[in-house]
Amino acid sequence: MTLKAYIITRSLLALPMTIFLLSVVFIIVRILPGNPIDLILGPHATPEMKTILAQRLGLDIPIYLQYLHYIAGVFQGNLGKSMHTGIPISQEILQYFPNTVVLAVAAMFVALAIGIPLGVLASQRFSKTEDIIVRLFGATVYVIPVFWLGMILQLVFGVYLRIFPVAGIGPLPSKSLTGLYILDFLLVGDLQGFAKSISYLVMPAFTLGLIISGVFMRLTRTYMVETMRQDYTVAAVSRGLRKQTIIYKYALRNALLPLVTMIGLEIAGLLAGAVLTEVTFSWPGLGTYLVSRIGLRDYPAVQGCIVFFAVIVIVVSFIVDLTYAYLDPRVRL
Amino acid sequence: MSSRNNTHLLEVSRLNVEYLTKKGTVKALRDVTFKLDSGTALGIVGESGCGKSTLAFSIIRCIQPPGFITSGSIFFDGVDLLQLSENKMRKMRGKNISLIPQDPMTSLNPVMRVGEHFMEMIGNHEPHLDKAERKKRALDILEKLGIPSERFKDYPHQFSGGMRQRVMIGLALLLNPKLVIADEPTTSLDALVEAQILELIQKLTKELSLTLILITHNIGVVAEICNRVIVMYAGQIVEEANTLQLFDKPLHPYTEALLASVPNPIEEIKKLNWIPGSPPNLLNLPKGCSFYLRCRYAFDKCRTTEPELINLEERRVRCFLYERGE
Amino acid sequence: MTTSIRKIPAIKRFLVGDVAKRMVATGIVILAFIIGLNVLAPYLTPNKPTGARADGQLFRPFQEPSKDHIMGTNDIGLDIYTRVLYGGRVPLLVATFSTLFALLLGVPLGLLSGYLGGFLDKLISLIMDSLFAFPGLILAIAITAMIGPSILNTAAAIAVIYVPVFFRVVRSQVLSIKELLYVEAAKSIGESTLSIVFRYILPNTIPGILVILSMGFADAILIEAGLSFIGLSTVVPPDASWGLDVAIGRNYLLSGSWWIITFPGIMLIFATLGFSLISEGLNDLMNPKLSE
Amino acid sequence: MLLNVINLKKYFPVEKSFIEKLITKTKSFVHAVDDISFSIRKKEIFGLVGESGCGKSTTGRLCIGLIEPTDGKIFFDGCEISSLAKRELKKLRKKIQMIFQDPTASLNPKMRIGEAISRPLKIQGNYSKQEIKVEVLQALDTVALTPPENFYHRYPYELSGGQRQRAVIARSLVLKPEFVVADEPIAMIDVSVRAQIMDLIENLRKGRQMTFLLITHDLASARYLCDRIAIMYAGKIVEIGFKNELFTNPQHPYTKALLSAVPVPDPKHKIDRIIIGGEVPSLINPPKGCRFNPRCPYAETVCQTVEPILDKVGDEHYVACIPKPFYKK
Repeated sequence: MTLKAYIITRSLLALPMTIFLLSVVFIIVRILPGNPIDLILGPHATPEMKTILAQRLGLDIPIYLQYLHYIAGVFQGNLGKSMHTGIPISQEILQYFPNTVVLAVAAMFVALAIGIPLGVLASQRFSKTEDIIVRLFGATVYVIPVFWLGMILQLVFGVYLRIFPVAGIGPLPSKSLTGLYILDFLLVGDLQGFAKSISYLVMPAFTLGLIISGVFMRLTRTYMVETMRQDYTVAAVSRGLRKQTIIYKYALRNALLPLVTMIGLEIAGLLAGAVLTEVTFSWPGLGTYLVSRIGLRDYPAVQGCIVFFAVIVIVVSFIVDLTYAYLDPRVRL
Repeated sequence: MSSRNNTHLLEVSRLNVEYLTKKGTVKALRDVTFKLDSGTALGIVGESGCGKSTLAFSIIRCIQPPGFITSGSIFFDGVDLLQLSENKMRKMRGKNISLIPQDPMTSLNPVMRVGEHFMEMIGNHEPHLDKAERKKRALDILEKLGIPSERFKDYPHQFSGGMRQRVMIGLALLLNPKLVIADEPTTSLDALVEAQILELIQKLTKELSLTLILITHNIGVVAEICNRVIVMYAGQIVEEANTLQLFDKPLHPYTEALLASVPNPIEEIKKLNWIPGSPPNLLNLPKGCSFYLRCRYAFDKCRTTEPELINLEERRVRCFLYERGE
Repeated sequence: MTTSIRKIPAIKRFLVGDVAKRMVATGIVILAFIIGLNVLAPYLTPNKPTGARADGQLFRPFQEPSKDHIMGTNDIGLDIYTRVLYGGRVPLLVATFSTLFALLLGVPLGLLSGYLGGFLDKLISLIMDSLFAFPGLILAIAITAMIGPSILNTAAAIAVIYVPVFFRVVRSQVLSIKELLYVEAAKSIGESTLSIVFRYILPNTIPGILVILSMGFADAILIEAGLSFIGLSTVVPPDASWGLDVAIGRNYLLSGSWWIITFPGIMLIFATLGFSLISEGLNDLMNPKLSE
Repeated sequence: MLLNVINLKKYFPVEKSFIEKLITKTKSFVHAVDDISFSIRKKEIFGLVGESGCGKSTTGRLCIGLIEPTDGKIFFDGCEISSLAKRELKKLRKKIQMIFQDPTASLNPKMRIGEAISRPLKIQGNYSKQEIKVEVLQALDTVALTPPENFYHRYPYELSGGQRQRAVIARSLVLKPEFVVADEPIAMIDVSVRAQIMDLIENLRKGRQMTFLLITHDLASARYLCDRIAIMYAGKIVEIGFKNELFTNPQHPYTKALLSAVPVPDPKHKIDRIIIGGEVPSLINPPKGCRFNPRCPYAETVCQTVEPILDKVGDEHYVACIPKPFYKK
């Protein structure tokens, strides 16, 4: 298959995926037992109040029409208005989302920086003490609840040692240029502000990154152990190539191919972890937004948020698949 | 650094290799001892699991854990390979001793162009050569192997099996090594392509006057290419002889039975022999001769005592039948 | 002088290659310990998790760990040691139900889809892949937020995340087993489709299912705790649950009451570690490439 | 004739992605078996020889009704296999069985040997538990897995390669079939026990009057075991004949090359080898005319356009080659 055909196939697949996920969200919000109107108004509401709210939420029309309106709305970028603030939800999301991106990217960086080298180390010391230690470490970080780790770090580095701020995102730049505040600091030239905001970023990014790193560690190790035993690696050893060449050009380069796919799948884990991390560190991102709106019973906002996550996941996995196709000459052709 | 003067290119003595597995220690090679002169084409034959591939990988010191060389020496050109530092040994591989692997389909790095393999190999062992010179040498060898130079930029998956094995042979011969070890080089190829590759190996062996160790389970391939043969069974050498001698009059009961069990395509065979039972479990070797249970000549002593390799004129055999004075 | 000759020490011969088995064994021991604590809780502490001492009184709140309260007391004056002992019941129940739900749905779907192939397989796979790609916790949040948390509801929400995991693993195993010669041999002797699926394919997928099952337990415990943390707790205070207790402790973090979050958190980690060690070890045992 | 294969074809559709289906309208096929005909006599061991991918295994699977032919007919004892309904096919399994190449892979690792061998009986029904056990033990005994009680409760991994293949053969014997398709039965077995399996097949033919279709790439063992041999190349039969005629007087350039390519276990024998360049063609777009023409040293222009058909050149000796260079000599 040519890369072009691959891209087209993959993008055509993304569409039914999106529609399916949107439908899942719809089912969850509209069809599952637990009527939002009852949840919002509580047990003592009068029928009139219910009717008015149903009208406001667009719940008074037949269910299939609700579904069509909803799908059409999403494709037009219209996620409805918040019941709490009255502001269009898409607008609110776009305000919080860049902060989640900053956290997620930083955490991914931490995860890869910890996971891949340790995975390579473990594979090179296969079955030896280092390997076992790395594996236990990987198994342990995987099972630590991310919010618990965050709180312990807050206690140690925030409350007792006072090295990093306990929570929050820190000061924001004077001007918003790209939406990503951390880039804006650099663009504005405010290095002090940049340094300060990094100090706020360190703990949440490390918390989330460490948790995610366990997966990368394990996968890197597994794939490296496999590629180190492949005939082409053994043949390379028998040709007397340097150890570094063999590890990086033969084993790691081939191990990275499946790893790229896994990185794509881990985006989901990263976003899920980001919700909890954001809440823990009071980070004004999409996760905090979602959780606060759940507390406020702002159902349109909750729904919009989840739809947005779905779209992000589909877009990211699409990009990752293309990267894979580009990296593997057997697909590239 | 231990070294000594001798006339043999390769001198393996008392080589023992073990694999640690969950079920116990597998004795893959037991006291393997042989000498190889320059210009010889030595065939090492035996069934799967007899240790022939382990021997090939031991000589280039590429035994991966859980396998370990537990004792012995391998003198190559007067130097004991087992006493070299890893870095010195690495420089021997590919330059002085090279290996043609078994399965060409999987032996090239799938994400690297074929040409890169050659350039990298020269760059690694002869870093003083500049890029143009490297390329020239690579293209020279490709030409010798009948691979068109425009395929230099292709990826391995664009090559057929036969072409890939040519590439592997090219990589093995690129730096004019003194010893080439071919580990079942044609097992995974189809008959007509196998014929091409065997022809090519024979031609190059003559042209470049190579010293060759050919590992195979195919007795026909040995008969055709090699002038000396070692027969292995259960991790040991059971017989060594010139090819003509061996096929003419096999001494070891295993060799005899093995030769009698192989059908010959050019003559009508009335009856083939087969060896009852199966090779011993290397985890739990029986006392005495390891072929004892399957041997039609076995007597009491074979059960209790392990035979040594006995030197006869020009050949060796590990069997009590040939003990002098008995 | 260097040498590449290695004498293999006797101890190494003895210890070789059972890292995977030891991981599984350690996991089982940890789990047995945790489950034991939860079952034997009434005998290990005189106090009640939700109320009180024998005389119905609460303790003084915010006590640091001491001889009387080895893990301290919480914000309303309950003994944390007692709550830790009792607090595993809810997450373990939720995990059990959710993995069972997911198993019962995911495995048959995977078998069906993988063995039959064709359009049905493409459709189910697309649905499952979409679900799989979606961040599990967020899906669980959405579902529990809508249907309200309770042991069964939360378990169902978590099961939705794990159905595609079972599905994918079983399906990919079926796809590879289906191509194996023994399945073709079974066809050649006239085995029926049902018999092939249940006699030849299913038994060979079980090791893979076990790996996912134990991983599913670990993840379910973590997700239940995560839901508790953001206010979608399966039980309401003063009922005990590790996740809930950590969530409550967050409010008193800045005042330095470290013990409120630390002990239930450690229990959470221990329980999930037990399952994840089992999963990791089993994975090694079934993948001979990765073990020596 | 026990088995008659007439103009048999099997084309496998090439798996395409959704988008490729949109872009190109034409479907492409792997022409695995392309119009072959042969017959096998009762009590005969008929060899089907060729390199990997020549369609010989597909032919074997077609002959036992494991896959359906694209075109053509297969008659077993007068009844057409491909037209049979499922129930009739099940009855036919009593008479036709198959042995596969890899004994390790053809046994379910989670099923004990006794259970595996008893499955064919259980599927057919009409056997009591007692009978089944007796039959299974007897089958184990026939293949020299003795004492049979020892092997009955073992799992496949507890057996050696040769023993596993004998267990597989026992499974194919337990219904006392008339015809067995053996697909490379010795390819994955140690050299020293190969002859044992071959002898077992020979004894079954003699003792039980069984008929075999032996699929192999190994000419030497085909010569040892078979009565008649068909040589396949790229989905076609290029030559059929009695084995001695075929080995001493090969007609097709491919047969000739194949015979000369086999290494002979005799150092005194000097081979006059015919080296054929190139590799087996893709069966998606096989060469026009004779499939061997791009590699054939004797090819003429006519070979590029006209597809040769099997032509009688001697006593039951047929060859599909237009120039017939050797025959004319």
